[in-house]
Amino acid sequence: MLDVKIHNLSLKNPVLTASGTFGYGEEFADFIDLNRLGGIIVKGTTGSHREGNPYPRMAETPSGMLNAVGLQNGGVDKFCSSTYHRIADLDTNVIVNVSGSSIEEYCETAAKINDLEKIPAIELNISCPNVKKGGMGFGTNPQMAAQVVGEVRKIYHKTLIVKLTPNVTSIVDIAKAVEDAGADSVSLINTMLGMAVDVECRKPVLSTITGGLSGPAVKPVAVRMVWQVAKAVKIPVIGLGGIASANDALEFLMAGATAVQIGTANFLDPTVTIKVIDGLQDYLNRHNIKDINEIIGII
Amino acid sequence: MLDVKIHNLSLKNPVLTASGTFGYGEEFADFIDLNRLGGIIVKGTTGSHREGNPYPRMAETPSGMLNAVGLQNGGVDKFCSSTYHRIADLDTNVIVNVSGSSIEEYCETAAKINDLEKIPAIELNISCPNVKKGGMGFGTNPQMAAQVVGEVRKIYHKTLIVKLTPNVTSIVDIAKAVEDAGADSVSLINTMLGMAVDVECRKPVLSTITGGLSGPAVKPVAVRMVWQVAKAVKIPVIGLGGIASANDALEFLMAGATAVQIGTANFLDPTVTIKVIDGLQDYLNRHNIKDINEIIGII
Amino acid sequence: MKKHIADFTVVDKKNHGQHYFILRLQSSEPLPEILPGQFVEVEVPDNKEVFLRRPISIHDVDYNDRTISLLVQIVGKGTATLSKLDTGRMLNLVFPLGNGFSLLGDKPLLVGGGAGLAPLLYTARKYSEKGIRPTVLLGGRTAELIPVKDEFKAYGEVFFATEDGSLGEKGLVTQHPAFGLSYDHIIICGPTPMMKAVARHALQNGINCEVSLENTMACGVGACLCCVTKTDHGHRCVCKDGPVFNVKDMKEWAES
Amino acid sequence: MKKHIADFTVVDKKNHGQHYFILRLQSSEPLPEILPGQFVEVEVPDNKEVFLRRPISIHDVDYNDRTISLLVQIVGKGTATLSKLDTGRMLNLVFPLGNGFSLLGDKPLLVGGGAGLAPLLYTARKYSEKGIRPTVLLGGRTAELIPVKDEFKAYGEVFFATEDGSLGEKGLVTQHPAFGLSYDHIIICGPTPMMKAVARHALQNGINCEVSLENTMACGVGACLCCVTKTDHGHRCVCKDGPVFNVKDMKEWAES
Ligand SMILES: Cc1cc2nc3c(=O)[nH]c(=O)nc-3n(C[C@H](O)[C@H](O)[C@H](O)COP(=O)(O)OP(=O)(O)OC[C@H]3O[C@@H](n4cnc5c(N)ncnc54)[C@H](O)[C@@H]3O)c2cc1C
Ligand SMILES: Cc1cc2nc3c(=O)[nH]c(=O)nc-3n(C[C@H](O)[C@H](O)[C@H](O)COP(=O)(O)OP(=O)(O)OC[C@H]3O[C@@H](n4cnc5c(N)ncnc54)[C@H](O)[C@@H]3O)c2cc1C
Ligand SMILES: Cc1cc2nc3c(=O)[nH]c(=O)nc-3n(C[C@H](O)[C@H](O)[C@H](O)COP(=O)(O)O)c2cc1C
Ligand SMILES: Cc1cc2nc3c(=O)[nH]c(=O)nc-3n(C[C@H](O)[C@H](O)[C@H](O)COP(=O)(O)O)c2cc1C
Ligand code: FES
Ligand code: FES
Repeated sequence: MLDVKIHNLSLKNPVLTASGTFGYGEEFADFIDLNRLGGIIVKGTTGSHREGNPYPRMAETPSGMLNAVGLQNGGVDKFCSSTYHRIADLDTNVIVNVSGSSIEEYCETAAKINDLEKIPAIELNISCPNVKKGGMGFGTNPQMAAQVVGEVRKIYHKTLIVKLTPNVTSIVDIAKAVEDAGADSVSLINTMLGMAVDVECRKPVLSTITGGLSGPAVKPVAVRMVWQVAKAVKIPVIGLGGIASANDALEFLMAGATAVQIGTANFLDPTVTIKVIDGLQDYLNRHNIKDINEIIGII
Repeated sequence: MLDVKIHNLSLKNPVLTASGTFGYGEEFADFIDLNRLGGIIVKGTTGSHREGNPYPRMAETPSGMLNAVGLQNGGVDKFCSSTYHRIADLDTNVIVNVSGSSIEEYCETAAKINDLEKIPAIELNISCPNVKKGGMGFGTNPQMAAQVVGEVRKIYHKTLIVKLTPNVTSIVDIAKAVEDAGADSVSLINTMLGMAVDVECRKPVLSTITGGLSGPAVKPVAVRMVWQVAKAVKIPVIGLGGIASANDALEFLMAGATAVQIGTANFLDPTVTIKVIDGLQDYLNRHNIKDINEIIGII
Repeated sequence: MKKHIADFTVVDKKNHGQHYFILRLQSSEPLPEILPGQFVEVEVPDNKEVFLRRPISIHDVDYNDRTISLLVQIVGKGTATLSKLDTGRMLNLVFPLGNGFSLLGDKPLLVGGGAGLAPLLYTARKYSEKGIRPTVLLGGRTAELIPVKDEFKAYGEVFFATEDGSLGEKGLVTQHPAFGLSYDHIIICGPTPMMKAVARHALQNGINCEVSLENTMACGVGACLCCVTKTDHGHRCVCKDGPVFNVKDMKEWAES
Repeated sequence: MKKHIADFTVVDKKNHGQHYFILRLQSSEPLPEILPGQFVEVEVPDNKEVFLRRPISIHDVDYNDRTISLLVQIVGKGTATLSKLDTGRMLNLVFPLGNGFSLLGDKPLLVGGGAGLAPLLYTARKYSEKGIRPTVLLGGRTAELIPVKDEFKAYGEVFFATEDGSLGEKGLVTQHPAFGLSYDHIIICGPTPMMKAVARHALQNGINCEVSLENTMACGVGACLCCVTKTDHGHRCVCKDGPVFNVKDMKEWAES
């Protein structure tokens, strides 16, 4: 049995897709049956349309990549009026990643998503390293993190997941602060701030100089943070960062994550999510485990 | 011309070996001519003998590894009375990495090394994630970092390099604090705190649960931090984290590092340091650059 | 168009000069319909330094044989690894990706240079299957850097322009006499300066014109937004909205 | 002993049952002297998931042929990759590493199981070159899991113990009649429970005895201190102070 619960959210399995790496799901519909997923977390959505950062936005790194997309998206109104209707009827949890530059923007966006019947949860992204204002700023300071979560909590009445940045001295302090401020769950990690240099051109690869590191390279840091946070908070933890196989997902689950997200690995293999789901079931079968919840947090 | 200067230290080239990955140099003497190196930073040395952490101490990760050695070493007195005499006459800079659990221990050790004529510098390790007391604790708090550096500065009169941990929200704050406290140079990064799970055994791979991540996986984070710190401080920066080729070293130099260290890559290829040195010279030749200092901090 | 992921077998590999090679890849399944100008995302095996797939245009297609050909220029670690694959090896492809050329016009001109030739062969063939013989104008610094030449002759009239005069006219493609003739559609794929020069010419002369762009990619399917190009209407994904763009939406780009 | 780094050519690969294979690797240079019980650190090519080298014992050496043989058990990704290498491939080795067995005694017993057989063949040969025929006692769950058998007969007297009785005596090596005979030196390499049982027997009976340990390694040369084992005198590196340890320094380990 692969079912897990994140607050009021029932997932048919603990495998979600990570925001910004899976579009709105539609991009992968040719490769997999989206209804098999535990959930889809769509691209970061902001109060209004955003063009994002200039190209180049991507650099390949050892077992990973840097991105500097900068929250390009059509804005919440376009999501509500158009994208929502195309994906709302999927038989999986469609969750909106809510991003912004100010508390007002977070709240406005969250309020609009709150009205969408078939969106059971939002993931509040207080951790994007690729925007100048707000973004990661909120996620690196417990007081600011608590403030934005507290305000959003007042107007958002379904499952509120808060996504944390790893670029901090103590992720536990931030996690506890957002738990106290009313988060129903935390997801971690967002990307790590990194940089790559094109030594032939003698300049940074990315237009923004620094960007967000993701992929298998960050997995050990992500597992460590999930383990630390899961021990420190009572709300369920969603783990991500570098997951590319069922074994990777199991590392997070055993470290204390109730569910996981898959991001960058979708680029390498657009069917990876299904392989991970099947691999988890295989593991349970092989080890004679009835319920995946038995191994969650076993460490 | 590959010569660079770190405070009073003249290096024949910007390539040093990273503490804890190159033993005392002797372990690599069969493979390379140690005298060709810009410098050798020996294993972390503490006030007294340390047994380190229990086995297992190592986990392989994507493009990297975790270690939990925990500063196993014979202690400063053994270093002074025995190891020192075996390596002091190398025609390169032999630098001692000084570690500890208290300000007193750091100072005692530094004072003893200060008396060793042929050791021109120490690297103060306020960033080891693998010891329970002290270690990384000092390196994650600007006040504590400044305090330990200030005290060591009083009794250590040669080149004082301070090694920083990447496990912080703002590496710039720490770097500025230790600069103000009298450091002659900063080196970064030490390992990132990470974790790996053996999913078949359902337990952590390392005896200490968490350990330090190193290798190419961490390079983008290290380059970013070097770039941030080099812009913020006036003292020279020594860059490390994942360097395995001349191109990798050039990324750090262009981002602002005056010299670099090579750690984990020595395990993959014990001759890598020489290849990097030769590769840097090739790059200069290919691009018609006379002096490597011309490209340091070019970004 | 449905996208697929499948293993192909390398059935042939041929070097074209020092810098180029053509891989012929066979599928065990019948191929879906592929448009000229579409591309594949190929997984690079064995090389520990390559993390992402690499986008490569579809150079030619043989539906009977179930083969796709790729014309690849060796520019870095991934393409070098592909150049060393033995026949018999498996390669995993995500395909067909992107929009492809529109095949408009009765008198089309195809302009290409370097690896940019890659998508033009299948394009020329598709025109000729429609009964239209396109004019093909291929350029490069020297003859050596035009990896595929005679193959185009089956489908259209072919001209060459080389900067050193080693093949065809001496000079740039835009200086070639054939370039000045009248066309009702231009397709370009090549180095950016070549594409911009041709695009400006088309815009000035009101000729419908398509360019195929090559930004670095992560996902190849429009999900990550890493590969955007600035169009006159904002950022668009090269992998999904492109790689083919009509220059009438790229005026700013053409002038920059 | 000077350590080297060099490329070897895979000149032969033979499967021994499902789980084991022997690679014969040839150097272009004359081999340095290699002690029985020493090991190599082999770079695993092609596999993107393998980062570090893998330590493998030297199974046999042919100085005339300049070849080293490795007996490898497929247990994970690195060993699986090695098992698929074609002959003709290059493999990079750091070698010879570690201390090796001492070859003491006039009446030695060599005990091995599984991949632990690997270093014993060259050890037996070295004894026989000294004019001593060691007793060799090989154990495993079934005959299939004893990958090398007859090869030992050239150098000494060979006995087998299998838990299912499919070869030699039924039972553990310590239950084999030959185990109880009198020896003045015991060498063991195999699964930890086997090594500890033999070590305890040797300690109890005052027989000089060496074990070869297998901890995970990063550097292989004593630099990183990742591979330590707890000895009665504190942590020692398996790669440099070992892999061979005298059980008189490992009493705590043997009892644990
Ligand atoms: C839609 C599309 C179609 C393409 N079709 C072809 C083709 O048919 N034949 C062909 O030879 N090449 C084609 N390319 C370019 C090809 O993708 C790159 O040359 C290849 O990815 C380089 O990989 P590498 O590992 O060899 O180079 P790297 O070692 O990664 O880098 C070497 C150089 O190539 C550049 N580069 C790296 N990745 C890309 C990328 N994804 N796109 C563009 N430049 C890159 C880098 O900036 C660097 O300067 C196409 C690109 C796109 C986007
Ligand atoms: C001195 C020494 C000599 C050895 N000699 C031989 C030999 O002659 N033949 C042989 O088949 N094996 C030998 N081994 C064991 C061999 O090194 C491991 O089986 C191999 O490294 C596993 O690599 P892998 O990638 O296949 O496994 P992985 O996929 O990395 O892991 C699979 C399993 O193997 C274990 N493992 C991984 N690395 C090591 C390691 N370095 N040492 C021990 N266990 C490990 C893991 O904990 C895991 O349980 C020796 C080990 C040492 C230390
Ligand atoms: C191209 C790209 C775009 C991303 N966009 C977003 C985003 O809009 N919102 C967000 O919260 N995280 C975003 N992320 C972060 C991922 O959701 C995820 O936290 C991170 O990539 C680590 O997981 P991974 O290693 O599995 O990719 C993005 C990541 C990538 C690679
Ligand atoms: C096995 C091992 C032991 C280490 N021991 C020390 C140490 O004693 N003192 C120290 O300052 N850093 C130590 N480090 C950290 C390295 O010096 C270096 O900062 C880190 O590994 C990043 O560089 P790399 O990616 O090139 O290895 C150790 C690293 C490894 C892998
Ligand atoms: S490469 Fe991901 S959107 Fe184009
Ligand atoms: S493996 Fe590095 S000291 Fe043994």
